Amino acid sequence: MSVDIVPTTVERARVESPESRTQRISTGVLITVIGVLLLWMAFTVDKSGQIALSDAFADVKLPTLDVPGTATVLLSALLVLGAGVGFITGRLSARLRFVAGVAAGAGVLVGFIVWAAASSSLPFTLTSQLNLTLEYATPLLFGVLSGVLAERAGVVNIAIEGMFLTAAFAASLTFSITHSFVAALFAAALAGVMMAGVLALFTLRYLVDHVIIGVVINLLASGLTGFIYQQLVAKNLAAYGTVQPMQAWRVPGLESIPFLGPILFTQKPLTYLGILAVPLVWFLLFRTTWGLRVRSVGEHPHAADTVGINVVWTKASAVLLGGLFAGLGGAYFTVGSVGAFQDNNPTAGNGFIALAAVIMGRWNPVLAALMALFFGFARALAQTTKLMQLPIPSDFIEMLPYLATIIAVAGLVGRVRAPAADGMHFVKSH
Amino acid sequence: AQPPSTTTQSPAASEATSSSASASATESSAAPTTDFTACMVSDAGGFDDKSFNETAYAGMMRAKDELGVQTKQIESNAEAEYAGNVQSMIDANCDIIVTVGFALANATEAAAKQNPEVDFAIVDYSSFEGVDNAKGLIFNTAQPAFMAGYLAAGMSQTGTVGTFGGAKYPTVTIFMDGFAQGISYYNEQKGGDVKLIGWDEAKQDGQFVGGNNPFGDIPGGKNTASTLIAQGADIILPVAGPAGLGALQAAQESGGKVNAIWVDTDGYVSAPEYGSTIITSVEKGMDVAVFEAIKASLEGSFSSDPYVGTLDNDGVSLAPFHDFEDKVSDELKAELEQIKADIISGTITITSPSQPK
Amino acid sequence: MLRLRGITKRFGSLTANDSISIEAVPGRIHCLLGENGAGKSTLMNILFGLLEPDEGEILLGDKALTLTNPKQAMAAGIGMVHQHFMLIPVFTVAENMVLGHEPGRAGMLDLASARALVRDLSARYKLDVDPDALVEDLPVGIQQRVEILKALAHDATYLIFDEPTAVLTPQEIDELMAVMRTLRDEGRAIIFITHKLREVREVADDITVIRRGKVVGQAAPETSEAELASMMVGRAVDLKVHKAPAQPGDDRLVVEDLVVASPTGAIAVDHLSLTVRGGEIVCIAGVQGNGQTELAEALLGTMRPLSGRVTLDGVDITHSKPVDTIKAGLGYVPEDRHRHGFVGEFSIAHNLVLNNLDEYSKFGALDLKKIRDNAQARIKEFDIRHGGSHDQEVRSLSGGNQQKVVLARELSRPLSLLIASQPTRGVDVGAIEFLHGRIVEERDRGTAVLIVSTELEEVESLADRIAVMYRGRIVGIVPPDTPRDVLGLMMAGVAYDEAVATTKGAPA
Amino acid sequence: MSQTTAARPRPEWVTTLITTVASLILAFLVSAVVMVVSDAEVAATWTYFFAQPGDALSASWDKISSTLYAMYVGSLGSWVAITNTTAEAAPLICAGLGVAVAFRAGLFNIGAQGQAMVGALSGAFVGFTVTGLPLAIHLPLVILVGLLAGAVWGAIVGVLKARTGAHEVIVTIMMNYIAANLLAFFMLQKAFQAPGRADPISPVLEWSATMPRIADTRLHLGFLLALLAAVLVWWLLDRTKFGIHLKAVGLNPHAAATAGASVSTVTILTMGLAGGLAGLAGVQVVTAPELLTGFPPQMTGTIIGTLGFDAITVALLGRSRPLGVVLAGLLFGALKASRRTMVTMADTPDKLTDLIQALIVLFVAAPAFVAWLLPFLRERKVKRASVPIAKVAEA
Ligand SMILES: Nc1ncnc2c1ncn2[C@@H]1O[C@H](COP(=O)(O)OP(=O)(O)OP(=O)(O)O)[C@@H](O)[C@H]1O
Ligand SMILES: Nc1ncnc2c1ncn2[C@@H]1O[C@H](COP(=O)(O)OP(=O)(O)OP(=O)(O)O)[C@@H](O)[C@H]1O
Ligand SMILES: [Mg+2]
Ligand SMILES: [Mg+2]
Repeated sequence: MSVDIVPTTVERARVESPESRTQRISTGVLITVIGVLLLWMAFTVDKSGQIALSDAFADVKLPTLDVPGTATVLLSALLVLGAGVGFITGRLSARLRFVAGVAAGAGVLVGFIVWAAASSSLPFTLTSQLNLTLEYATPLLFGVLSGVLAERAGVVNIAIEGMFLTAAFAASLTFSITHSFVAALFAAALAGVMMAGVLALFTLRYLVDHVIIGVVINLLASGLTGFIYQQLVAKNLAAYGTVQPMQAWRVPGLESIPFLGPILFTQKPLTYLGILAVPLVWFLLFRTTWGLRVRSVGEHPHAADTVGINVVWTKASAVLLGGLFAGLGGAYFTVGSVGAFQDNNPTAGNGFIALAAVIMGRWNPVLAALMALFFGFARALAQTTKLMQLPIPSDFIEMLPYLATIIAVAGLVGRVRAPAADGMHFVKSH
Repeated sequence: AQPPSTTTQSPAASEATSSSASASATESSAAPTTDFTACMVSDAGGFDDKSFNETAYAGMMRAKDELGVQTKQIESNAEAEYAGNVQSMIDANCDIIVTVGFALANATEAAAKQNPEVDFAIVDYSSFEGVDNAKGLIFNTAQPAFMAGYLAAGMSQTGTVGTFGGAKYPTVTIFMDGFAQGISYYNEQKGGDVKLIGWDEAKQDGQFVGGNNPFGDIPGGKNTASTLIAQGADIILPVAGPAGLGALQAAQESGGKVNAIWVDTDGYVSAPEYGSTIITSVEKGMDVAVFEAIKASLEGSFSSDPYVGTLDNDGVSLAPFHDFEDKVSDELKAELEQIKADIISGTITITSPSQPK
Repeated sequence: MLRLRGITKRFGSLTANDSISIEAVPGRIHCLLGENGAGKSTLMNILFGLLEPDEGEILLGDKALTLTNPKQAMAAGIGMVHQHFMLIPVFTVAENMVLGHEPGRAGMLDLASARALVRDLSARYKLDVDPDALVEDLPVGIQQRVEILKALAHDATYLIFDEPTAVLTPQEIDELMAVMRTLRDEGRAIIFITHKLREVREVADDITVIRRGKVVGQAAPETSEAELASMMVGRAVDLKVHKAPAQPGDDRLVVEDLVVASPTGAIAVDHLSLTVRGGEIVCIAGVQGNGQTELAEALLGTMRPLSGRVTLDGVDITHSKPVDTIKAGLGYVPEDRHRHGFVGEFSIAHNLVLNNLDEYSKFGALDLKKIRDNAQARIKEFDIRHGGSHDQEVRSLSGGNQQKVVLARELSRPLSLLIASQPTRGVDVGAIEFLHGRIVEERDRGTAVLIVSTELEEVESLADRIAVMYRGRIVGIVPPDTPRDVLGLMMAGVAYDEAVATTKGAPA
Repeated sequence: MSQTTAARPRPEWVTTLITTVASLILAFLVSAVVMVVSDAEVAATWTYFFAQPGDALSASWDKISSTLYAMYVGSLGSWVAITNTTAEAAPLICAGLGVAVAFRAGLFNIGAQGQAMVGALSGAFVGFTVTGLPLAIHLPLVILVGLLAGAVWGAIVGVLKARTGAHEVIVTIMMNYIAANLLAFFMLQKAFQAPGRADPISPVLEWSATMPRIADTRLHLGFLLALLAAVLVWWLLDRTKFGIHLKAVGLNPHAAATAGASVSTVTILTMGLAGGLAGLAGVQVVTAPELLTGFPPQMTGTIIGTLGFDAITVALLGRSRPLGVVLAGLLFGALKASRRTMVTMADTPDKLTDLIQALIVLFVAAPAFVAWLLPFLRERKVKRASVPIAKVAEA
């Protein structure tokens, strides 16, 4: 019997590679720059900031917090600066660095919000901010799940936008005819699945480039919905274009919890569904046989093939399930929030933002959902603070979510590793 | 870029416009009695914008029904299409071409100069100097908005009222200026302290839906209204076209705590599903102006003098209170009548940089 | 007994298998021999249900099997270790092991029993693996172990091993041979594919030789290596490299205390020092994954060293980018030619000048005529076999010819240092003869030559000095005539003296 | 003898040509079906098809033929119509080249929209603020400024990608939004507004900053510039070292790096180039004179329309090859030019062109699908002389 001299795993000294060093330092510089900015902002305010914990018309009124302006912003700035310097010097262990990152994030948020409140005669309305976050994030949550499912199976999904649009239209049309939310959601899901079917058919069966087919689906969705809207719906709005949007559903009992009730338990059914779908998809992907197979075909389809997995159908099933979620997300743009379909690009690029969240969330449903929430939060922050007459032109405040995203991907997320066979075609051959 | 104004479509008009919204050039089916053709070019919003393109369109439809003229129309999808679209209407042998929106001014002016035999009218833009076949149709909406401001200040329970616009265009901010001055006037007269959020008259800056599609973004309008409501505004004046519908939804969801004042047309008629939240509307009679321009052209009495809608000539007005008839006190009603008279007589002067000169 | 009868498989006009019949008998090891592209893997893929034959049948006992899917093959008691790893790098060993046959109820994944399965199997066959390790973190030898366990997981009676030894150390190969013998003695049938004739002679009970898709004969295990080689290729092959003794000149490449980390931060090259003189060939021997790749990339400049110093002819190139090291006279044949060697979609002509474009440009514009002339000359010189024109895409060439394109590019300009990693991997015997000759010629021109290879045969026949690398360090520098056992132990990290002592103590 | 000729496989370009033509025809056919089905009046005639088939057929035929005729009139029907097509095509070609160049380097540039916006804004600004220059100086200056602005906007993405690894798809999407907001902001600044107006609309560009045109047509210098840009891009990609490196980075970045190309430099320069081309497209939009007015449309916040997204389609249809982009740009330019007549002459919603565009790209991209739909296009089964090389993922 020979001696076992080969170690089972490679254990080698780990050091910081030049790549991660560059990454760490650029992150540090970025955080420091933001810290310096906050520091300067601290001295532009001369009064305290008011943070309202409940909306003006809430049933239960909570007190409005009075936060010292300069002091709080200054403190946040120092926190952020500390974290930035910590990154730059490289003195922090990996775990401490994570803590510092989180602290910097919190510092930026608190600092900015207090600065905004202190710069304005109006209070910062926290409840409304968080409510809006969910409002913006709901369709993104669904979109993100659609992206994660398809891409985990190795199919690049830039067609989320097209799925949204078709589903939004289908939901609006169906509701106008049937006056039933269930029917509308069903139609939306079906529309999403059909668009996903086109994606699956052309990438898996006809081996068309995933990006091309994605762009085509988006264009097709816009052409089809637009044309049918003009030909059919617009000619009889009463019959095909009247929708009473979904109302919030209060979770009995829980809705009266102060602060949390009006945020977490007074939402549209679709929002609850979106939030619940995230752990569901996580569970499907990481705790079921199907999920293991989906991930395997996205990483190494040939390996999956050699153990007898039907690669094409596994991929297709993931893409189609993704289509179902995208369909529900699409419904949010019409029956879920504002009513009838309007022929003016109602999905407004949300599909692309969902795609960005998928990448930022490293193809993990939970992380990607958090990114969707982050994005919703940033947009909500722009919305909430626009009203407060800050000394920044409102067009710049509106850039906030997009700038924040760029900073996040450039500074914090960096290089990400997609599923290894993402975008590749599978041809049975060995 | 799509100027102000809002929804609107009376049920009757909606019958008429039902075929409208198709982006199509429809030959009138209502047996035209003359071969006079009236034509219209929309701006980037399109005729189905439930907003001012659609209101202007309704004016042309009325001309079709009442005067028996033939009609044609074309939608613009982007700025770069304006000139070409106006050209295509000239090619279609129109007798009068109505262009909707300030952005079409240059194209309209050039077309008018090159085609002296055709009449032109442009909504939201004054007449061109030295061009005698083009008529500007403009509206001093600051006047009824002033009344609306006074009314809102008088009706507010919280002492805070709000407004927001689609985008910061003069045709939008003129409403907001008038509204703001109406509130100030109320505070002055009654020693009140009603606050306006969403528009800072002095800085000429405020709350706008913004984005790529400011007048069509209903969720944007709703969220904008929500932030105003969160700050305590209980009466909201959305000046954002269909995006303003979002504000009506937000008001409706408040369960009667928040109400709205609509603009452009009588919202109680054009958006009846939200009637219970609409106190009144600041009406901008684009349909009337367009109708009158077409009629004048048909009858040969067309002139290039600009049409300026005012309280005096009923080109702009404050709509009836409908469901709020009983909730507005008689005293307030009387004061509003007085204000109207004072504005017409010049006793009250409204200043707004966006006002037609 | 499992029999393949008259199997024919065509890919377009290429007949990969031409009416092949072989059988797998329980209790025997059947070796399949054949040069690259002979059709061995194709035949095995048919047997495993991955490909469907155009003609012929598969018989289990006397029942005909229709295999359209590996599932059916596995159900029939067939297991396979594939030539290329069929493992999912980001999955754990346990996940890889159960993929496709996951334990658990109602679609739930039961990882606990997957882990138990791994532990059971590794205890049973004495192949130790950690069920929770991520496959990508494992050295290739262990990954191969996982593959073997995967094939054994279903208690297969018929086992196919398609070139499992290509990535193993001599010790690991011995270990595998032992496992194979155990399996045979348990009464299983094994089909074993390898290019290493030594192994064939060691374990085979039956030998079948395939050439160009046809069975060309059977051989007994006692047949000599030279005989087997000529059966495979169809002509006599000279397996020896002929070269004069080296005439080493001045130090050209000097590496001092070099440290290189992989992007994940693992130290791949650990304070390594090495000198290569002009006119000599230094071979770096070692098991794949011991820092050879990183060393080569750091010398080229695609990886940034953390510390240390590299000079080429006295010029510091430690932090130079590839564009500069190439200008300084570095010729580089990468280990993974598909990934690093060429752009498959580019023509032969363009690939031949890819790293030397300035030479082939006039005022910023490419000199197409010069590029064409160069292509014609190189194609002739290196006997690059192509489908008709130098405009052909390189990806449509066979592996051996692709490698010739890369070598032709590097050897067609004056060099001070040639680094070649696995220069003949996957190249057929005839081409190896030629390429080795060219490398020796380059040495004789006074170029410093550094060869990285995991093939001991190649190392032995090319090297003037052998540097054995283990975990990022040079374990020792030894002469080319060092015994294989000693090299094998050194490749596992044992120092030279100790290795000599061990092999003396326990003669193999 | 004839037997052997029949067995010879078709040259590749013939196959490509056949499938492309078939795709175009199919796209129009499918659109025609959608047109008939969704038109309530025409669809109604089909409900009594069996009673009076003539009605359904003639109604459908009227609908289809009038639309096709209108499209012909709008895009090719007259000299002016043809120049309308070229005028619509010019910015599509430029922006399409921007997307295509990035594609060739393996970068998915969704940002042509934003790049064109900044190009248009800065070009227009120089066009209406700078006065008194002769055309020979002013116009090139406008073009240069717009091109540079677009290039900078694109290069930012390249730098972020090269330095931090930020995914270009995310960054370009975000840069589009930022450009739109910037544009909205600037259009509200006095310096950008027409004198005496507070509307977000710019002054008319100086005469000297307008593309010269052939009188009474829309054929202007910009179209020639677009063709020139295509030739330059072709030359750069196929005839220069940079082009080889760019394509190598797109096809196999590892091999490119090993061969001495700097992947980050190539990424930055390519995104700069892509942005510059999209910026040029933006300049085209704001400097191309209108038939009616003789001067370009005034700058506004949404003047770019959906140019940047159409550009992606153009690049995809053109297979990222300069010649392909020119042809695809002309085709889509013709479709765009025909929108107006479709509405005024045939009462067909102009959204139909979106549908046709999508279908064309779909069919062209999926030759296997077209062959399945139209089996007679398939080559007769012959033993191929050459082995087809399918792209097989290396295990
Ligand atoms: N899917 C396929 N399509 C076309 N040709 C193929 C395909 N698979 C294999 N071939 C070709 O068939 C021939 C036989 O290949 P095979 O992999 O069976 O060879 P092999 O004997 O296993 O060689 P090696 O020793 O290199 O592993 C080769 O020329 C190969 O290129
Ligand atoms: N998937 C495939 N499809 C079509 N033809 C192929 C395929 N793979 C290989 N070929 C063709 O088969 C022939 C042999 O290729 P192959 O790569 O197997 O050669 P080889 O000498 O065995 O090289 P290697 O040892 O690297 O596999 C070549 O002409 C090649 O073009
Ligand atoms: Mg082979
Ligand atoms: Mg093989």
